Amino acid sequence: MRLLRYVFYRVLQIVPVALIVVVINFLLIHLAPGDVSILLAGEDANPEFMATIRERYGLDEPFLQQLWSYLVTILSGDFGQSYRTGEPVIGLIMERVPATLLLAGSSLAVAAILGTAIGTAIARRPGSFLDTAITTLSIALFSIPVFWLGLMLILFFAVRLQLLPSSGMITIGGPRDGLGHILDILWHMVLPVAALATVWLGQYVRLARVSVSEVLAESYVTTGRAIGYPERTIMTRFGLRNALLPLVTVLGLELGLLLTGAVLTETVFAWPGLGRLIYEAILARDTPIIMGAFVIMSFTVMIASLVTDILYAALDPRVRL
Amino acid sequence: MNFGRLLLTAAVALAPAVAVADVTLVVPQLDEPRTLSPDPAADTGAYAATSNIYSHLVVMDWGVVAGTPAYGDLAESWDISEDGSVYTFHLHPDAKWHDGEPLTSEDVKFTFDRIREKKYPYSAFLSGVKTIETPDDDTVVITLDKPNMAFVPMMAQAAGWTGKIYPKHIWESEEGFDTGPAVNNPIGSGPFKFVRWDKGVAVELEANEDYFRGPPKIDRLIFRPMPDANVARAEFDAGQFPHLPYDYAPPLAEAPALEADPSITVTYTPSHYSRDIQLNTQREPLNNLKVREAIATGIDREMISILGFSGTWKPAMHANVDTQTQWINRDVSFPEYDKEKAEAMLDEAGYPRGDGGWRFALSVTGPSYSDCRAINEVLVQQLRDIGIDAKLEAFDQSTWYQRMQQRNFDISCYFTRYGPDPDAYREHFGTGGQRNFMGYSNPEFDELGARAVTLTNVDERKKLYAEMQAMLVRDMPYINLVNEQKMSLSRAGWAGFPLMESGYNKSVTWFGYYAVTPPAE
Amino acid sequence: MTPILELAALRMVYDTGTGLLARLAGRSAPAVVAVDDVNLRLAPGSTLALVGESGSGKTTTGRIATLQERPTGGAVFYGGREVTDLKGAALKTYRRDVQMIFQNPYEALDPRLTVGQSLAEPLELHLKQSAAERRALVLATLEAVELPPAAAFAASYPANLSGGQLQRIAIARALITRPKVVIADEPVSMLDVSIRSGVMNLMLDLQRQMGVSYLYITHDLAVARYMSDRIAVMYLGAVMEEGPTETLVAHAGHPYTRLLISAVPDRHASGRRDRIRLKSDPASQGKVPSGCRFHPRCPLSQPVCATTPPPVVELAPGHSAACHFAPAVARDGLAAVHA
Amino acid sequence: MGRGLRLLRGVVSTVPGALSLAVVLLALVVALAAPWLDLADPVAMGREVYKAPSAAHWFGTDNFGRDVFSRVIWGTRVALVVAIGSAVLSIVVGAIIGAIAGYFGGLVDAALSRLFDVFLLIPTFFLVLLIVALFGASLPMTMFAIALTTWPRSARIMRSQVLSLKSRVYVQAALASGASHRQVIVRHVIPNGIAPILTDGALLMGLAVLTEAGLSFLGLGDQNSVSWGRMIFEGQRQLRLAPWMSIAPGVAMLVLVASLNLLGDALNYAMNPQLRTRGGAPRRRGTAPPPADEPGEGHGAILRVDNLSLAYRVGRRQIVAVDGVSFSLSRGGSLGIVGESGCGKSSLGSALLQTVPNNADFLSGTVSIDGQTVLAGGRPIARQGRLRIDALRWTHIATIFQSAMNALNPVATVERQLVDAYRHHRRGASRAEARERAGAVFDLIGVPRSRLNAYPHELSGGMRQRAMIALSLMLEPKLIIADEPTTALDMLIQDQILGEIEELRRRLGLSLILVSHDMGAVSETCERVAVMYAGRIVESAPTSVIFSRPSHPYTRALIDALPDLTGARRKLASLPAVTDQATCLDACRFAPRCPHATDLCRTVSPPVVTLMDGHDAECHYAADFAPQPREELVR
Repeated sequence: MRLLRYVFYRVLQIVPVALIVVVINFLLIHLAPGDVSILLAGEDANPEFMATIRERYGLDEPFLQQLWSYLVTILSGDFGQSYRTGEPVIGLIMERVPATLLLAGSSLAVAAILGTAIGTAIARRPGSFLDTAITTLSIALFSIPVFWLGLMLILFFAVRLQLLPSSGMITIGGPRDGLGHILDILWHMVLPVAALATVWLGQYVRLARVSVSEVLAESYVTTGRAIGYPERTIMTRFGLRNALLPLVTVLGLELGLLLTGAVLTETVFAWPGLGRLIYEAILARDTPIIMGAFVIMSFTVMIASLVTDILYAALDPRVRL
Repeated sequence: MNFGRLLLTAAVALAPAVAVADVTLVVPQLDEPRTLSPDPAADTGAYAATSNIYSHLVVMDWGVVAGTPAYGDLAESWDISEDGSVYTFHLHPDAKWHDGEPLTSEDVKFTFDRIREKKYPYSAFLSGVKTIETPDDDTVVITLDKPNMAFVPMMAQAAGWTGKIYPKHIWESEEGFDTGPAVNNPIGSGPFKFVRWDKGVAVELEANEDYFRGPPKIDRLIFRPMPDANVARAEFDAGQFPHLPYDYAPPLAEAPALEADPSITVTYTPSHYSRDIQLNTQREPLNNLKVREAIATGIDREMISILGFSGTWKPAMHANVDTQTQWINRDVSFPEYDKEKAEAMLDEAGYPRGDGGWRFALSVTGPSYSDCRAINEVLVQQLRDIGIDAKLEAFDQSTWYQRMQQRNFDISCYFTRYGPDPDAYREHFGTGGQRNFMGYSNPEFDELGARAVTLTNVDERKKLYAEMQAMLVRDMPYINLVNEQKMSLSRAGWAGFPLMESGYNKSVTWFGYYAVTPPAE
Repeated sequence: MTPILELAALRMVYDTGTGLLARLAGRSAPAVVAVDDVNLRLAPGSTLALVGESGSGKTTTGRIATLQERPTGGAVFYGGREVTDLKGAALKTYRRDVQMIFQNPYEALDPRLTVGQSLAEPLELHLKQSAAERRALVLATLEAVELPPAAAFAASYPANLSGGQLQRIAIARALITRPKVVIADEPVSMLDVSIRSGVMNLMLDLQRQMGVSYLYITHDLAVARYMSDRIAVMYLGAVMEEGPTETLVAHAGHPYTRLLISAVPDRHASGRRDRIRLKSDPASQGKVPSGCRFHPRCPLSQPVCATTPPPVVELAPGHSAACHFAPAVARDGLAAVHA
Repeated sequence: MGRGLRLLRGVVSTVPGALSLAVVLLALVVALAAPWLDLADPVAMGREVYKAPSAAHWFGTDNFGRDVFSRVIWGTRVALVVAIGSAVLSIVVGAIIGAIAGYFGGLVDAALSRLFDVFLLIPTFFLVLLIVALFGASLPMTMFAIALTTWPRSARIMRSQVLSLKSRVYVQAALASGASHRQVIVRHVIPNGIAPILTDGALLMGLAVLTEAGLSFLGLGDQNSVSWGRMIFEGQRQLRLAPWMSIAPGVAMLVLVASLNLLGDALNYAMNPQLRTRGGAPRRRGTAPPPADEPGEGHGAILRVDNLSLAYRVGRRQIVAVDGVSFSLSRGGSLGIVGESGCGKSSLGSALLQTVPNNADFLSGTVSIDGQTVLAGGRPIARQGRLRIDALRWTHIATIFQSAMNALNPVATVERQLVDAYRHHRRGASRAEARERAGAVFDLIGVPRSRLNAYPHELSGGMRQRAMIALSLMLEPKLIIADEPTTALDMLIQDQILGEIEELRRRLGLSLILVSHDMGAVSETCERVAVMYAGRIVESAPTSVIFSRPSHPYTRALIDALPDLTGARRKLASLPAVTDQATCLDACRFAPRCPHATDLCRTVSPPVVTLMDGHDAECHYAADFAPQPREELVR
C-alpha cells in the first residue's frame, strides 16, 4: 500500500520534469536561427506545406499559446515528420528501438554483472596494490572514447584478423529465421557489445568498488562478523545486498550516459538502432528526428529512473516513508 | 574461419534438396529514398531502385565513354526527320506493366504530358516538344518546335534519374506523381519488380520474369541505404555484397593492394564528368572576375590530384574533360598555378591581406561525395594559403542541393557534365540552366548554344562549342579541376555491373543492374 | 527588576515543507510545533538553564532569543523593549549585545582563518578600532579564557587545537564584544568529561567578572544545577516546570522533572537506584499527545491527563509546574498518585 | 594556502595521482607552447601521404600528408580550450546559481532544485547534440552547449556545500555576531565551499573533452579546427591504410581524459583520505596453534586478557591504541571499562572480539574466552585453518554495538536477523524454532513480539538498541561486550536501557563488559571498574572501592569533574587540555595533565601498585592517594 503511494508520488514528480524537457525543446526551436516553419517543414518545402505547418503548430499565435499547442502536440505523441522521408518521427524512432535495446541491454548486462563482480572483489582489499591498479584501470576504461575503441576493435578483429564482422546486425542474405538467425545476430553483436561493455565495465567496477567498500565500513557489517558469519555471507547478505541499492540508482541516473555510448557505438558499427537513426538524421540535418529522439530519450531516462526508484523502494525498506 | 562462411557451409550441407538457390544482389547506396516516385522532385536515394523498376523511353549508361550517346529502352528504335525536328519512336511490342497490363504509347504520352504540365525536373529535356502523338500502340511521334541534335542523348542521360515512364491506368486518377498509393508501391515495366521497402533498412526488388528483354540473371535485388563508406567497405570485405559502387570507392591509395588481390576486380571508368568548383557570381567578392581569376591561379590541381586521388585523377585545365576528344578545345586553358601571382591579383582586385592576414572570408561546400570532400579539404588549405579565410561547410546531399538551388553558397565543389552531347553546356552554363547555380548569364553564350544544338554538321557544331569553351575560361563562373575517373570494386566472377565494359549498353541505366551475371558455379 | 531578556508566549511552528504534490499524494506531514507558548525571563547577571531532551524545543528557543529565527507567535523583549522584529542597524546592535556559544567546538571556527582572525571578526563588525587595539583586545580575551601564551594561540589554526581549547576560543569570541547576554547551547556536551568542568568553571568565572547573563541550554540536569540560578524544564516544545535551581532539584513538582532527576546516575556512590519503567518512548514533535503532552510516558498518568491540558501551578513564588498533580508531586515525588 | 599544499601533497603521494597531475600539466604546457615548438604546420599538406610513423613523422602522416604528431599536439590545444572553457563556464554559472539555491532555500531552492533534477534526467549529450545541430557547429557553441548541460552539476555541489556550510557553527556564529549575509558568504561560505567544485572541475573537463570528441565524430564538430575527435572521424575512413591516423589522437584523448578523471579521483581522496582504505574484508593474520596449557571450556575465568597490545597503522605512523592491557573477568561478573575519547577502550572491545579494522595489528597479548585461548602472543588461534574465535562467536561471546542505528542490517527485518544468527549457529534448527527463540528473547527483554517484523529504521532509538540486545542474546552467550550501548540516546531511555541490561545480566547469569565514557553509567551496572587512559588500564577496582578510594589522580579527576544533583554545590575539578598526547615512553603518560606530577612521574613509568586484593593503580603515588578523601586532592 505504501509502495503504491510512493509509486504514485514518484509518477507525479515526473510530470513537471517531462514538461520542462518539452519546454526546453520548444525554446531551442524558437531560439535557433532561421524560420521555425522552415526548420520544421524543411528548406525546400512549398508555401502550402509551410502554411500547414504554421497552422498545425499554431506559429501565428501568441507565444504562450504556441507553447501550449506545442505541448499538446508533443504529448499526444506527435513529433512531426522527418524532412527526408516524410514519415512520422515517432514511428521511425520506435522501429529502431528494439535494436538499440538489444545492444545496450546486452552490454549493460555484461558490464553490470562483470563490473559488480570485479568491483566487489577488489573492495575486499581497499588500498591494496590490486585495488589501486584495477581502480586506475577502470577509470582509464571509462575514459576511452567508445567510438574510438570501436574503431580499434574493428581494426584488430575485423580488418587485421578478419575474425568478426565489423558492422551491421545481420548477414545480408543470411538466415532470416530460426537458430541461424539468432546466431548470426549474436555473431554481429560481439564487437559492438565488447566496445560498449568495456567502457561501461570501468564505470561499474568503480561504482561497485566504492559502494561495496562503503557498505563494508558500516557497523552492521561488523555486527555480522561478530556474529560469526563467514566472509562469503557477509559479502552477499550484507555487502552486496546493501551496495546494490546505490548501484541500481546510479543505473537509472546514468542511463543518459549509457544511451550516449550506445549512439556512438551504433554509429561505428552501423548497428541499425536509434543511434544510427540519429546519426543519419544529423548527416541529413533532419531536425525533427533529432528533436524527437531527444524528447523520447529524455522520457525514457525519466521512466527508467522512475523504475529504478521504485525498484529501490522495493529493495530498500527505508525508502517507503 | 569466418563465421558467415561457416554458416553458409552448414546451410548448404543441410539443404541439398533445394535445387537452385536464389541469386541475391545487395547494392549499397548513400541515401535513403524519400519516396519511390522519383519524377516530381530531386531524390538521390530513389534513383537506383526506381531505375530498375521503371523503364524509360531512351537510356544511356557508362558506355557513353565508348562512344554510344544513347540507346533505346522502351523504344526499340527511332527515326529522325530530315530537318531533325520530328522523332518517331517504335516501342517494344512485348513491354508489359508489372501488374500484367500492356504498356502502350499512351503511357509514354501520358507521362510526358504530365511531366510537362507539372514542370517536373524532366520537363527541362522536353522543353522543345511541340506535340506528342500516338498513331498506334507501339509508336510515339514527338515533334519539336525546332531541330535539336541533343534531344535524344539528353533525354537518355537524364533518364538515369527521372523521366521514368509511369503507367497511365494507375496514375491517371491522381493529381501528380507524388500522390496516391503507387508512390511507394511502384508498378513499373522494368527488369525488376518492387517487393517491399523496409524504411531505413532496404528496398527489395525481385526479378521480373516477364521483362520484355528476358528475365534478369539476378533473382533478388536489394538496395541498402548506407551513408557510411567505411561500413560499405567493411561489408564488401566481409562478402556481404559483390559490388562496391564508385560512391564508396576506397581511398585510391589502396588501389595497388586491391589490384593485387585475385578475388577482387578493380574497374576504372573514365567519364564525361569533371570535378570543378562553381563560384557564386552573384555574391561579393566572387562577383569580381579578378577575384575568380586569382582563385583559379591560386589552385594547385596537381596537389589536389595527388592528395585527393593518389594522382589517378588527372588535372583538367580546359573547359572540358579528356574523354570528350571530339569536342574539347585545348587552345584555351585555365590559368596555371602560381601562388604569388594569385596573391598579387587579389591585392590588385582590392582585397589586400588585412586583420590576421585575411583578405576576405568565404565558405566552401559541396556534395557529400568523398571526392568532393577531399578536394574541398585541399582547396580550403590552398585558398587559405593565398589569404582567403576559407571555411568548410558540409551538408548532406539533399540539403546541399537545396542550398545550391537557392544559390546559398560561395564556392561549391561540382561535377560538370560534358556529354553525352555537348549541348550539356547549356544546362550548366546557360542562363537559367538547370545546373547553373553560379548565376552565370551570358547572352552570347546562350545564343551560340542554342544555335549549336540545331546544327547537323559536326564540324560546324565543334567550332561553336570551342568558342563557348573560350567564353567559360574567360568569364570563369567555374574553375575546372580534375577529370573524373570512377573506381569500383567487384568480387571476381561477377560481371555486367554498369561501370564494367561487360555492362555497357546492357545495364539499362547508370543504376541498372539488368546486365549483372553472377559467377558460374 | 526588569529582566534583561524576556520571551513571552513564544510559539514556533515549522511547516514541514511538503509541497502541493506531496499533499495530493497524501504524504503531507503535519506542521511541527517546535515551541509552544513558552514564557521565560532572564534576570541580569544570572543564569537560566533550559533543560530538555532532544526535540524539546530548547535549541529553537535559544535561536529565537538571538533572533536567528523569528517566532511564529509571541515576542522577545530585551531590556524591556520588544525586539522581535528588529532589523538593520538595530539588529546588528542587538547581536553585539546578545551573543551565542554553540555545541560543536570542532566546527566553531573557520578552518581557513587563524584564531586571531576569527576572534577579530566580531570586533571588525561592531567596533571602530585600530588594528593594534583590536589585536590587544584579542590577546587580552585569549588570556581571559586561560589560553596562554595568547600570541601563540592567536596565530594558530583551528585544526591544531583540541576541543576544549576550541570551545574556550568560541567563548572568547562570544564575549569579546562585551555582550549582556550569552545564549550557550550545550557548550560542553561534546567535550570529554575531564575538560568539561574547566570550560564550565571558566564560564562561571567570566560571568562573575563581566556580569553577563547566560541562557544555558543543556540536556543534563546536573550540569544545569552547576551552572544556573534558575532552571526551566522543557518537553516537546513546552515548559513543564520552572523554578529556582535548588528548589526545583529538591522539590520538583512535575513527574517529568522527577524522572530526569532519577535518571542522573549518582556519580559518587555505587549504590543502585530503583528505576521506574517508562510506559513508552518519547513521542515525536509531529504529533504532540492530547491533554498533558507527557501523559503517555508518565508513570503517574490519570485519565484526566489524557484529556485536559494541565494548568501551570505555582508551587512557591517563582516555582511553577504544568501538572494536574503538581503540589502532590512536589511533596511526595513519584510516589504521589499511585492508583 | 596551507590547505592547497596539503591537497597537492595528498595528490602526488599516490602513483596514479602523481602521474595524472604530471600528464595534465604536460598537456597544459604543450598546449600553451604549441606555437613555439618546432612542429610541422598541422594544416600544411604535402606529398608525403599515408607515411607510417618514422623519425621524421613520429605519428606518421595522414591522407593529405599532414603531420599527425603535430596535429595531435595542436589538438591538445583545442581539447583543453573546450575542457577549460566549458568547465569554467559551468562552474561560474553553477556556483552562483547553486549558492543562491542553497542560501536562500525555500521556494527559490525548490524551483532551482527541480531544474537541476531535470538536467540530471536529461540525456545531456543529446541536448548538446540538438543545440549544436540547430545552432551550427563551432567551438564556442560546443563549449556553450556542454556548459549548459553541466552547470547544474556544479550548482548541485555548490548548493549542498552551502547547505552544509550554512549550518556550520562558524557561519552561524558569524551571523549571530551580527555579520551580514553577504559578508558571511564572501568570507566563510565561498572559500570553504569551493574545493569540491574545483575537484569536480577535473571530471567536468574530462567529460567536455569526450563530449566534444563525440560531437566531432558524429560530424558535428567545428569543421575548421584540428580536434582529436575530428582526427578520429577522418581517420576512420583510412583505417586500413593508415591506422595511426586514428590511433594517435585516440590514445592522446584517452590519456588526457583518464588523467583528468584520475586527478579528480586523487583530489577527492586527498580531501577524504579515509575513503581509499575504508571497508574491506578482514585480512588474514598470522595464526598460532592452540596452546597446550589452556584450561578448556567451562574452566577458569570467562575472560582472561594478558598483555594485550593493539596498534593502528596510519600512513607511516603507528599509533598504539591498547598498550599492554591485562585483566580477567570471573564467570557471571561485570566489568566497566571507562575512559575518555581516544583512550583505547573501544579498540580494546573490538580486540577482544577480533573485529579490529585491517590497519590494526596485534602487537602482543593472550586472550582466552571461557577457558579457550583465542589469541596468543598477538596471533589469533586457529585450528585446521579455522579461527577459534569464530567457533565462539555469539554462542560464547556476543556484543552490543555503540550505534544501534547502524549496527543492524537496514534491509532485513529484525526477526530475519535474529533468525539468521540463530540458524547460523544452530545448524539444523528449523525456521520455526528460530522464530520461537526470537519471540522468547523479545519476551525476555519486554518488547512486544509484534515489533519483530519491523525494519530497523522503523524503530525508535531505544527500541533499536533493545533489538540489538535481543540479537546478542539469541544464542545464550556467556559473555557480552557492550560498547557504549546508550550513548546516542536520550537520558531517560539511556537510564532505562542500562537498567534493562543490568537486570538481564543478573537474571541470565551473563558476564558483561560495559565500555563507556560515563563513570556514572558504569557505577550502577558493573561490579568492577577499570579506568583506561592512553591505552592502559591505569586503575581497576571493585566499583564501590573505586568511588570511595580512587587511587589514581586521573580516576579522581574523572569522578570529580562531574556535577551532582545531590549534596552541596562544589567547584568541579578540571584537567588541562593537552593537544598532543604523545609522551615519551619512560614516563607516566598522565603526567602532563596531572596536577600532582613530580619529576619522578615525568621520567619513570609508574609501576602497578596493588593497594588491596583486586584494586590496582598505576601511579607512583597510589599508596599515598588511596587513603585520602577525594575532595581534598583537588584544588
